[in-house]
Amino acid sequence: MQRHQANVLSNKQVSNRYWHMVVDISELNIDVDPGQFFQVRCADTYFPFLRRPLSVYRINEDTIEFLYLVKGQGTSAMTKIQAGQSLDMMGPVGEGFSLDPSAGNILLVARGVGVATLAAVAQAACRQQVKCYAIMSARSRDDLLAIEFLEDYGAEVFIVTEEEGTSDVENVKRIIKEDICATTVIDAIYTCGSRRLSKLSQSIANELHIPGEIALEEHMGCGMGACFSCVCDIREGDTTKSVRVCTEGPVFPLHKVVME
Amino acid sequence: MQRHQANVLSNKQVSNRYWHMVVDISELNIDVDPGQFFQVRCADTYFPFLRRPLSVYRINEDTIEFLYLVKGQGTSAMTKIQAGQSLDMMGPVGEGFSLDPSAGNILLVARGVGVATLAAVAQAACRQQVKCYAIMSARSRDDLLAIEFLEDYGAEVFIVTEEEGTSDVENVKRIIKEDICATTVIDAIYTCGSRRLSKLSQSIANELHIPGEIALEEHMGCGMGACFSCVCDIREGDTTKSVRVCTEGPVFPLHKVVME
Amino acid sequence: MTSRKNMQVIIGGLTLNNPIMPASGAFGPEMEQALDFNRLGAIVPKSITKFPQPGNAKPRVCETNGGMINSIGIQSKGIEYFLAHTIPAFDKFQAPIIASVSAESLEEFVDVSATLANHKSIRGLELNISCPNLKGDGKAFGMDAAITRELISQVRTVTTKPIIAKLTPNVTSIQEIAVAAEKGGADGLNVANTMLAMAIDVDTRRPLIGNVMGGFSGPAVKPIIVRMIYQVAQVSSLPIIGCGGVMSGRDAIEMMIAGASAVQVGTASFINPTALTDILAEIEEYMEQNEITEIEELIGSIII
Amino acid sequence: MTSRKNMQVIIGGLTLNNPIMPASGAFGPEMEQALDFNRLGAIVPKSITKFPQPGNAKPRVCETNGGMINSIGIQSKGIEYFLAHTIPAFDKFQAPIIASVSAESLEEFVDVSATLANHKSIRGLELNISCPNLKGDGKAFGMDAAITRELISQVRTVTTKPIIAKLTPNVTSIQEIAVAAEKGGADGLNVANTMLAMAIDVDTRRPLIGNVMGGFSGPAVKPIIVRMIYQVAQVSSLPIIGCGGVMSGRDAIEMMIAGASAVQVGTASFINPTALTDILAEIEEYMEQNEITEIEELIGSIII
Ligand SMILES: Cc1cc2nc3c(=O)[nH]c(=O)nc-3n(C[C@H](O)[C@H](O)[C@H](O)COP(=O)(O)OP(=O)(O)OC[C@H]3O[C@@H](n4cnc5c(N)ncnc54)[C@H](O)[C@@H]3O)c2cc1C
Ligand SMILES: Cc1cc2nc3c(=O)[nH]c(=O)nc-3n(C[C@H](O)[C@H](O)[C@H](O)COP(=O)(O)OP(=O)(O)OC[C@H]3O[C@@H](n4cnc5c(N)ncnc54)[C@H](O)[C@@H]3O)c2cc1C
Ligand SMILES: Cc1cc2nc3c(=O)[nH]c(=O)nc-3n(C[C@H](O)[C@H](O)[C@H](O)COP(=O)(O)O)c2cc1C
Ligand SMILES: Cc1cc2nc3c(=O)[nH]c(=O)nc-3n(C[C@H](O)[C@H](O)[C@H](O)COP(=O)(O)O)c2cc1C
Ligand code: FES
Ligand code: FES
Repeated sequence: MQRHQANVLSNKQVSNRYWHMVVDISELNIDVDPGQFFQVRCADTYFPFLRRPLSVYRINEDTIEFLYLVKGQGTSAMTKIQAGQSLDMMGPVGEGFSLDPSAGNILLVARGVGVATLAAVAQAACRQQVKCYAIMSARSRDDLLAIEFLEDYGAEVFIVTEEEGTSDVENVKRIIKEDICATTVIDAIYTCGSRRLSKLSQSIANELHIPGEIALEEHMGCGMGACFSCVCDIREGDTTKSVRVCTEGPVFPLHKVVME
Repeated sequence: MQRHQANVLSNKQVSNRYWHMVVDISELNIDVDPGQFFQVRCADTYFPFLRRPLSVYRINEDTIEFLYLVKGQGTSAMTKIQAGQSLDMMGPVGEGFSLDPSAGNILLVARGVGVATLAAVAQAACRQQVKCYAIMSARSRDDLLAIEFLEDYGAEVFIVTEEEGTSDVENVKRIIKEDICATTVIDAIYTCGSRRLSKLSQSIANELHIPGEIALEEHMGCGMGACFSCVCDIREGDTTKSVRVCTEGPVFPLHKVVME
Repeated sequence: MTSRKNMQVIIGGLTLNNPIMPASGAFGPEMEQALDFNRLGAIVPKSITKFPQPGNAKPRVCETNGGMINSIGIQSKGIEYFLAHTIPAFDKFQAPIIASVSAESLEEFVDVSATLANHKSIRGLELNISCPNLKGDGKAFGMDAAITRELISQVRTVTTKPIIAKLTPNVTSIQEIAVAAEKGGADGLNVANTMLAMAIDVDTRRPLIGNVMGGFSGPAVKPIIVRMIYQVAQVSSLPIIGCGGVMSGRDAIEMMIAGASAVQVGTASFINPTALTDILAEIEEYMEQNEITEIEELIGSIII
Repeated sequence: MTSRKNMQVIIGGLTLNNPIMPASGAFGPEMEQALDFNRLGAIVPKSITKFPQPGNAKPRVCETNGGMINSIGIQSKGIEYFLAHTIPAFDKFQAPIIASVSAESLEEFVDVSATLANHKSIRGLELNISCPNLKGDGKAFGMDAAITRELISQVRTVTTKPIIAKLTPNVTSIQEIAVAAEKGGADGLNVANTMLAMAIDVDTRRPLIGNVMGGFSGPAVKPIIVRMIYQVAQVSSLPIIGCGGVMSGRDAIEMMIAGASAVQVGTASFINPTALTDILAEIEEYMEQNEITEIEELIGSIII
């Protein structure tokens, strides 16, 4: 949980609402896992005041990448950062995804900017020669990002959007069950970005008796496990337990998460 | 007292502690007089929060120039503004200097950044073919700015500095009396930037029965005459009267000002 | 802006064309150069005292993170000058004038209020019972519920024009003071005046304000004021004027949602001289986007 | 840094190696990854309650201009877990541990304090009588002078270890509460906890904090806290721990000049995880530049 000043190599708008940033980590001496995140200082002012949590989207030898949705003050300010400037980021924070190298096929279920978190799983899966199937859900085609990256990683991508009327839970369920699981044995499910799709993923994982993982989002204060802003409940046997998303997560076993 | 977004043509460091900014006013439709100032927003954040008053240093056809000392938060932030960006400035504010076109010779007594305010007088004097004598006082030679500009305007410049041990009031008095007034009839005195030199100017103006003007500085809230942050006392016959430096000044008749 | 919007709000019987007005002390006739006064919901001049007063030691302002501290004191030319010059300067505009009164004693409050209320151009009174710059270590009338009630009920006897009590936020329970003001007969509550604050120059070890302490305003204080507006709205049925840290239309709307019927804008004008009318335009835009035609619908519309 | 500087300060009989310590609730064992705990003046864990408590509804934090609002509530694993796990985790460091106590009744305060004070590694108690997140619309024990005095005098009977009363800034007269705490037998005063505040999302019209209101911290509040430190220093001879909005060494020095003997740093660590030790280094640098060798010289050194 160190604070770093990383050199920004590029920061570009990639669609209507999304930006993409590449930072140099070659001098930082850090190991980053898929699912971990950084607490980013979006501007050198006291408004936005707090750091913003951003997952690592892609993890390369000398660089990491962020894919971010421009939502409010923080991410808007972040778009002002130019190549050559430095990014004040703290991390890597949290527990990332686990990927069983002996898995044959895995399924990613991402909604919206959730792809920013799951892309790193596809990347790791590709390296370990695990085949990825990916459901990518978004408002519109313009909001769908990283499809090509995922395909480069050998992922088979299924696109659903509101625009096309294909993103309802029933249809996603049908795709998973009929288009994917009918012909393929899925060994693990990974999800991020939508409560509805998380519930669906949870019930499918349960039904098929396969493990799954979910990356959660909560508003954060410290991002260091100190302040208990980011808690959520997870199941521990018969009871629930309060955990901090920033340090005990953001990735949790899918079956343990209590969907609110 | 309008707010303008002026295009910054250049913003450069000109000595150890001073910066110089040129902004384009060709589209603004404003008339600026020597001694008037602008309320400058040094950065687009809430810290620095307030605007900063800066005199116009030079007034050209299409541009105005600021000469500023980097002192605290505000002026430091101002150094970050780059050519091509815009400067949020409100003004021109206040009552400037008056210059009698029939004057033969005038004397400027400036200390430190006071030259930023008096240079515009020299510029106006030159245009009206009034001859300027100028005492320029500063900590060191490095802190002495605009000497060449003043000389270009035909001013005869006398330099005094702490560094050289020449800036004490007695010596300045000697220069004015022996080096300048012994051979020249001074028709008006203008001063800015030092309480000690203002007192001296006041007493010389008094002694020689010549008019004088002084540009005052006070901490400002609104810069629009509304808040009464910037008051000072001036003499009105036998009593004193409270005036606002921002709107009733910053330039006042030298003999009226109550030196604190 | 296409659809017709009703921006009118009512404060103690006074109908305002819109809810945006200047905060006392951060507004003056000079601002006409930058601002169209006819578009203001009301005009609130600097607090006036009975006799001329010199104001406080300098420096009178300093800045802090996201705000400023002032200790102008009530520099005033006295009520005679005020009626002869200040009121006429504002009278030509469409917006009703609400005169802000400051005084050092209860009697003086009554006295000044009576004189002001007699003037036909003065449509309402705002009693500044909260100025932290008076003698006595920042204490103010508005820090005591009993004194607040007594003061307002006495002023009530000398006028039927709307009385707005400007409360101080420097209290344990603003609700208690609000209720006292209501019982005393106030027609509206201003929530609130400045927070008492202080800053020190660590190089000189001297206070940055000549008067040592001063009133803290600006965006930094807004979350405290929003909380107080919400609290007061729970216990009082009087219309509330929100005041403290409004810089944008969204800030003003936030206060209205919390329970304010109108909003005063002070410090924002120092940063942006057209803040008052810009804020009004931003509110109209928000209403347009959210298909709100009656601004009153916003008041107290918080969803808990 | 060449000359030798004495950074020691004394708080109620406890000698600290330096005046900089974390603020309760904004610090935890996990921060060891970023920070050298041995360089802290003291260690102040999150407030502890007798029994486990779940904490408040979400969202628990939101940001404002120059600050943040939190309403964590005292999420706590209870005193047993605290003594079994939290204290040992901090015990290996050189800095003395000051335990922060929170409770819902006077009896519980006494009870928890007695148990904590019995633990040899706990060197002092900070009584959080000011948490605005308890039930009852943000009310706290520390809003009432008589209750404050009674509470502290009862805790006084169960321990001779230093007792620090953490005051709330949400009061009309912090001086009055400070004097009450002193009379009750406190050894030091923390000035202060968070300001009660609120923010509303104007798009949803809902509070940005699940619990509606919360505690406001960060640089925005500093001028209010500096004022209170100064006010308390005028009426009480107890050592003061300044707390609220310290982001830099100069902020900490400002509080010391106003009258604080030590300074707590909370929110700053969220922005900069090494804020605590960076601030210490900045103080040392200031002392070097100003040729100050004894940090105690700064305390209350304001020039009026
Ligand atoms: C572990 C984790 C990883 C994330 N990874 C990504 C990513 O890779 N790409 C991406 O675009 N977004 C990601 N998010 C969401 C991202 O943090 C928010 O979109 C961002 O903080 C919004 O900030 P803002 O100032 O633009 O919006 P505002 O709405 O103005 O933010 C106001 C406050 O709310 C918080 N907030 C708002 N939305 C969220 C949210 N969804 N989660 C947590 N805090 C929030 C902000 O941090 C800030 O404190 C992630 C969130 C978490 C918790
Ligand atoms: C009418 C007028 C014209 C001026 N013209 C020039 C000029 O042309 N060039 C130049 O370098 N300086 C000029 N000054 C001084 C300049 O305004 C201050 O140096 C500047 O405000 C300092 O801001 P800062 O944030 O860098 O310093 P800080 O010390 O951090 O400022 C803190 C606060 O104090 C105020 N302040 C500090 N010093 C002064 C001062 N001398 N006068 C008024 N307010 C002050 C600031 O405005 C700010 O509000 C002028 C001042 C006035 C009143
Ligand atoms: C320079 C200045 C002078 C003020 N003078 C007065 C005053 O005379 N009477 C009064 O009731 N309030 C006075 N105030 C307080 C404002 O009316 C307002 O309550 C406060 O500034 C908070 O609002 P803001 O954050 O929008 O500025 C003054 C504020 C400032 C900044
Ligand atoms: C997330 C958070 C949790 C807090 N929890 C506690 C607490 O448990 N007990 C307490 O006495 N103060 C608590 N506080 C208040 C801080 O200790 C401190 O008084 C306040 O934040 C002001 O200091 P700062 O501006 O340096 O953060 C908390 C503050 C924050 C931001
Ligand atoms: S953000 Fe502070 S504990 Fe997770
Ligand atoms: S700065 Fe406000 S009156 Fe001069």
